[in-house]
Amino acid sequence: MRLDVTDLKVDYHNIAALKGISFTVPDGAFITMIGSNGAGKSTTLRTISGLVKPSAGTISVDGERIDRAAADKIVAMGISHVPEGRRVFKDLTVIENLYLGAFIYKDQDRIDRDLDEVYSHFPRLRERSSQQARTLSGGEQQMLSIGRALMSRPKVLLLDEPSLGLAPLVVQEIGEILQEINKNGVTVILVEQNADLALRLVDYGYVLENGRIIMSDKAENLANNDHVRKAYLGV
Amino acid sequence: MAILEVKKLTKRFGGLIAVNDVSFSVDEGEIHGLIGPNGAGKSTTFKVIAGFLAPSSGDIVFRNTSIKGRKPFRIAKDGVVRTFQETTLFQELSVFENVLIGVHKEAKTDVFSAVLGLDRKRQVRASMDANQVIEFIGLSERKDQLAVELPLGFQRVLAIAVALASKPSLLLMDEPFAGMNPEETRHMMELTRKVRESGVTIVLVEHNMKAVMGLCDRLTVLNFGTVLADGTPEQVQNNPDVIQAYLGGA
Amino acid sequence: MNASVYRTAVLIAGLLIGLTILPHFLKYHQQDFLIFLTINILVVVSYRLVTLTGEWSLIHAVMMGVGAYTSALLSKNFDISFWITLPLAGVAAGTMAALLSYPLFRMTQFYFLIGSFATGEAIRLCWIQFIKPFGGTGGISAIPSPELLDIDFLEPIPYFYLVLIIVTICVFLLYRIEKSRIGLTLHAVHWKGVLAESVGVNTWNYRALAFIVGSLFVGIAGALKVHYIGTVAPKQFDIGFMVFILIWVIVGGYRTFYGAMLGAVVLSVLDEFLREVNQLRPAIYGITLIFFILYLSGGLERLPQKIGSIFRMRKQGNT
Amino acid sequence: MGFQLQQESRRKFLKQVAAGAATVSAAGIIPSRAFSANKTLTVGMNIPMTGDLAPWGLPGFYGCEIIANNINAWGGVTIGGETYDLSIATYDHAYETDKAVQGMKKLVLEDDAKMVMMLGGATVAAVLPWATRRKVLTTTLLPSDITPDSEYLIATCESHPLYNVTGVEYLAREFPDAKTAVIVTNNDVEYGLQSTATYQAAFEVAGIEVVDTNLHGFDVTDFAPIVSSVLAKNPDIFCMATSFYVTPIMEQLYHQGFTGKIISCTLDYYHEIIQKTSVDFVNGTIFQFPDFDDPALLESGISFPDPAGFDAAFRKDHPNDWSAVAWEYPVILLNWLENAKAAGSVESEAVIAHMTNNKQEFVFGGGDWWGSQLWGLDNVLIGRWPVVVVTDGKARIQEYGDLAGWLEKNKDVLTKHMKNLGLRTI
Amino acid sequence: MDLFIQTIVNGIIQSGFYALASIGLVLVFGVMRVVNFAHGELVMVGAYTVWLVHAQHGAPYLFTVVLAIILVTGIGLVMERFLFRPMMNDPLGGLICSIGVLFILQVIATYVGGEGPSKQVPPPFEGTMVIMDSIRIPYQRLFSICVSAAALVTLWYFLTRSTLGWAVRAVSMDREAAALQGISTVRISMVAIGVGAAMAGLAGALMAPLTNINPHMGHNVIITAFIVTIVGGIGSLPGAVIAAVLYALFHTFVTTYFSGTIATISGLLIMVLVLIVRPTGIMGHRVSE
Repeated sequence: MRLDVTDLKVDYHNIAALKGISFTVPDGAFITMIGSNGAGKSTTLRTISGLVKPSAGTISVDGERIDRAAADKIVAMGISHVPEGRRVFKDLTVIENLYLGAFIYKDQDRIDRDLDEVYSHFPRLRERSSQQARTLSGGEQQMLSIGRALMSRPKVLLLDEPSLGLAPLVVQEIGEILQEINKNGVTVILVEQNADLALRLVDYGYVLENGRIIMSDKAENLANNDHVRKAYLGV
Repeated sequence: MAILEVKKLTKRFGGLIAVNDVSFSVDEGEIHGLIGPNGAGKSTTFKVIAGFLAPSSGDIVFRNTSIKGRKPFRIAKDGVVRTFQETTLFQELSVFENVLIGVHKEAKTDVFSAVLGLDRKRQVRASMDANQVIEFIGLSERKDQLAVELPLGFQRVLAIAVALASKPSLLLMDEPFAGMNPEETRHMMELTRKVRESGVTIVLVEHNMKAVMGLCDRLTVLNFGTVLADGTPEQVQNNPDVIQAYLGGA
Repeated sequence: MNASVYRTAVLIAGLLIGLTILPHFLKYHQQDFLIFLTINILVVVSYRLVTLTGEWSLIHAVMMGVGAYTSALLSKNFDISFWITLPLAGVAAGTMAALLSYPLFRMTQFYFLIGSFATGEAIRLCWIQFIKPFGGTGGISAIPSPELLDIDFLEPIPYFYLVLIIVTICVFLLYRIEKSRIGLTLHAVHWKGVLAESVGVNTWNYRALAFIVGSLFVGIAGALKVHYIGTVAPKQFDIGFMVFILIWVIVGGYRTFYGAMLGAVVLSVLDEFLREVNQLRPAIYGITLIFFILYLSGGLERLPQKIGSIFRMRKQGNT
Repeated sequence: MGFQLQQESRRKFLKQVAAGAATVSAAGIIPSRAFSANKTLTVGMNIPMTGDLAPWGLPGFYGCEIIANNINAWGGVTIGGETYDLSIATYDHAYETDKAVQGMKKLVLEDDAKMVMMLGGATVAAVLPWATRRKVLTTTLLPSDITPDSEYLIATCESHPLYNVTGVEYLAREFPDAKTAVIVTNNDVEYGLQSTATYQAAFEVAGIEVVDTNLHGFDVTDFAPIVSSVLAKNPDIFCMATSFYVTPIMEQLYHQGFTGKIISCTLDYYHEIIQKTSVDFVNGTIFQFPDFDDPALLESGISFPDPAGFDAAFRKDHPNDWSAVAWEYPVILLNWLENAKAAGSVESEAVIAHMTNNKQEFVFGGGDWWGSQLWGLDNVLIGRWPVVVVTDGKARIQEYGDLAGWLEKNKDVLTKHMKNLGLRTI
Repeated sequence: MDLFIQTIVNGIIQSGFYALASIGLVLVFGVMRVVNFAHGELVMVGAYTVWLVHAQHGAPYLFTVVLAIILVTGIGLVMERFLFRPMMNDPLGGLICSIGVLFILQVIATYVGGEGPSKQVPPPFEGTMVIMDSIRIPYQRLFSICVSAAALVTLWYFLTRSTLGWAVRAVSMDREAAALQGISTVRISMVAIGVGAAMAGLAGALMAPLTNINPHMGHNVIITAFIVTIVGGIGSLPGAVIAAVLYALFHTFVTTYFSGTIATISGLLIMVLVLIVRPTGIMGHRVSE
């Protein structure tokens, strides 16, 4: 599934958060957006998934406009968003969270097969399937959040800062799983402040500053770019 | 001489230990950086110092007095004032009014004086103070604009002006460079130095390494809620632990 | 700047002169109506001070009752002159507010709304429960009217002038407070409490201050009302009246100082016209309220602006 | 004018009204003032017509309308040589004091009402200072509104709460084995507590011990706990002192198996109570307000014109609204008209003077001015008051009790209980 | 001792009403973050429906109970569509709108029933069950408590065992995250207000034969519902049910042994106390930091 974003502008309370960005993500790609706080990365994802309405510009999937659709309809189109801060449903159990990820589907057998697949990515979730989500550790909650998104069988997976506040080992583990998911044919868009992690995982990257894309290139090129090295890799 | 000492500070949220036994001190007149990866406990430490969170244990000593557990407004009165990560301003008020609110200590009044106008002298002086700060920070030309109408960079500047108006001796700056372009970043760095030169000690929590390395006299690096390293920017940059954990071995 | 101050002064002076001669053109029962309306203006303006910090309290009507009961009890049981009980009514309501501010301001927003409602209802039920001294549901009657020279304050016009003077003074004081440093700080507490806190504003103190001062003035309004009617009863200060205060402010608008006053005046006058269809009145109120919330959320004070913008849009459409 | 002569003209007038009631209800004539050359005599009603207390205002207005229509249909009323058409002006104060004040002034000064009828309580207290000074003849259904200064306030019909003693006297005489009682009532001052004090006094005089008094608020939705609580005292008599919640309380008594005597101030809408419980259960309940189709109202000494005809006329237009006030306001109106006719003037001073200086006939017979002993002024007209008992599912007058006699003997007991409850007495 | 047991029985009967009447307020607040001040009036409409259709026009009681549920649910859905949905981001606006609805419903009730006395509905189930010669439960009340309990158990089952129920809870925990799972928050809002209004309608219909029916009866209902909601924890359904039972018992006991007004005053004070000590209620978790 190809994602086209054209001249996207977003205003938050009169402040321009996105000042017109355009990019295309080809089917099956794994890309990242890096940039500092407030650069517009999260806003980009939130606009794609329909949580925020753009003031101008278009978003389309395989040529079909989605920028006016409601968030729940966009999920049904195959775009799933793992929000920043995990946002699992804390009073529900792990399995209830996962079932809610498949809310748009009715076929119980198929849902259970999907569940098995998610469990195969994250065996720890299976162990804790009947626990309340609030009892999970940060890393487990992140896994649950990703697993929940996978339950909707996304063709495009949007991830917002999955490494936030996690131990390096867990970050490593999640990174590997993301690559696995991408290999299964899911387009992945990863937003990260941890530029180093992001650039090691993906094929292609965009650098956002102040609501604009200031640079885009293959990941290894970006990692070697002077500006990126200074600004985001601290070297 | 240390103006601020953080002693064995620990902060728990439920079972999670966000800050674990953190100690460091800030000398009078320096710009002290507090850095670390996301979730390292910087913001929590910062909030505890400014009184927005109560510490689980440990102590915070400002000018040899413990300010632990005091309310934020009280700590601000003592002279420790913070800025906010997001642009937190009185959006629908003008630049001047924003700064005027900052001049709280001197302009504070009671109902009787307010009604009878007995505080007029004090209010005039407060306006003068506000104007002075606006001039110092370089916003004179935009004095009557509404805060919401300012470009992002100027909003950040204004946020610092509001804080300065309350005459702090220690300014805690929370990611003032986030989302700024190089031009704005350069301007903000100059401004930060200027603030320090006016006699205010600064603690800076920041991700922007260029700014941190360029500005700070000393750095404290946090990781997983503990102090990983402490020292000058050069020392920290060359510390293998820091490179390993924080910069991820890049 | 000076020209606008001058204009405002002329406007206010004109308004006051208009109000001074107005009762002479009114029917007898309308003069009473004018008295109650003037008192209600003090009620909404004092409520405005409370809402400046962003909290919508549901206890204001009961605070009015606290003032009313205080003045009634003091003047009736201890023969204290109205001129002393009037300020004491304010002091009593302010003191009650001070006592309640500790528990109430531990809550914010929705919790504060419900908490203030519950506290008010509890106070009101106490007036019903404790017949000595509050007189139960029947309340207290035969409250003496003010005495001054040989003026007959049982007649509406003299009492109206008395009310007009006191309310004008109170409204002026409230205006001074709002336009002072305190008002600025209250705005700050409302819009960005944390930021205000971070520059040394004790937000809790300011919320309490607004609540106490607002209650003080509404206590005076309560005393003014019951010394005219001669009776005070718990029903006068029930949630129904509180809802009306809220409606006046919402319909009038709460962004400017005069918005709430405008709402009280317009709706009260409308109310008098609707007496013919008494049963329907609440529904008309309800529909008005919903209409304003949905389509005119700025209240009446925004009406000219809205009409202007519609007009401009038409114009643009034509060209 | 001699008393005999006055009696004669009075009978004629009442007959006229009564005949009207019959004709109007039978032929459905709606009198029209358009054809009348008479002046208009306006009487005001400053009453609740909306809100919680509307049931105690609105039916009274309907009743007075019937009376006024009858009078007008028969050519109006002649007072002091002038013939008037009677007009009822109303103001709905919804039981709010500030509205009541406005209403009073509107009725008197703008509608030119010569007399204003009110329900009583806080709204009367609110209008009193002005009405007294303006010498507006005001009437109330609550004698307890009378104060030493309220010269122009009269209570000429309902003897609330005094009449309660007649029911207790009857009960004590007919059922001498009943020795203990409980009282349940609203805790409002105007109605509930007044009644409670009176019942307590009446029980004391009758030698019945009150073992529990339960005062409840207006916020009760479930009476099960209250009824359980008082029934735990095993009383012989269950007494209800106000009307607001009689139905749900009776229902609870029924369900909780109470088998003793029930006495109540009112038993409005008792047909509904029978529907919710049973005829057998409600039978024998003693209260104070007769149905107006009761044949006992036709006996001599009862001065209400054609009660059954009035009852029928009322129920024809307002089948569900009958309550005691439906006939009480008309009684007050008729009494005032008679006195105005006799005095030859509609002005308050003349009418009041005539009232207090001449023998008045109370609606159920008898007629004495009373009140100074308790409230400071003799502006309450008391007389005989009926004791009503539900018999075979129908309210039937058993006897007429003598209020004046009881009060003469026992007013100190009454005063004591009123003081105990914190009620105003002189 | 009999009085004690009878009081417990009375309290348990009452708790069913409290829970039914409160649960809608909790649901709607949880999912939509709006305080529906007209909630008591929804109960009132349920009671009026029974009075009008059953008592006045002789339709079977059970039919009118269903009718009341349908009618009140309809009113709830209309409120959601035309008031609460446009007011989504303005909790105060939603509250004020619901006050407007409150007035309108009261006036409609007044027109339907007239300004006369409180309406009464003869109990469809007559007689009283007597246990051990002293404990008495009228069959009408027994019926009501059984239906309330059944309704609450069904609701519980729905919320804890069905995907749609999880979705309702998910929306009340985190609206945005729920939308990201493909859950239509609009649809869930409709479900929540529909279920809440249905419960209110049912409560009204069950109460109708047991209480005075008048246009203002909603006032007491909303006070009770507030207390139950606050004490139970805003947005917490288990909390609301537990609080309803506790408060019903408390209120019944205080009414029995002291007085009804004292019971209400102390109920309000307990609520304020809970707000002070633990603003999120006994069972509630903080809605958002």
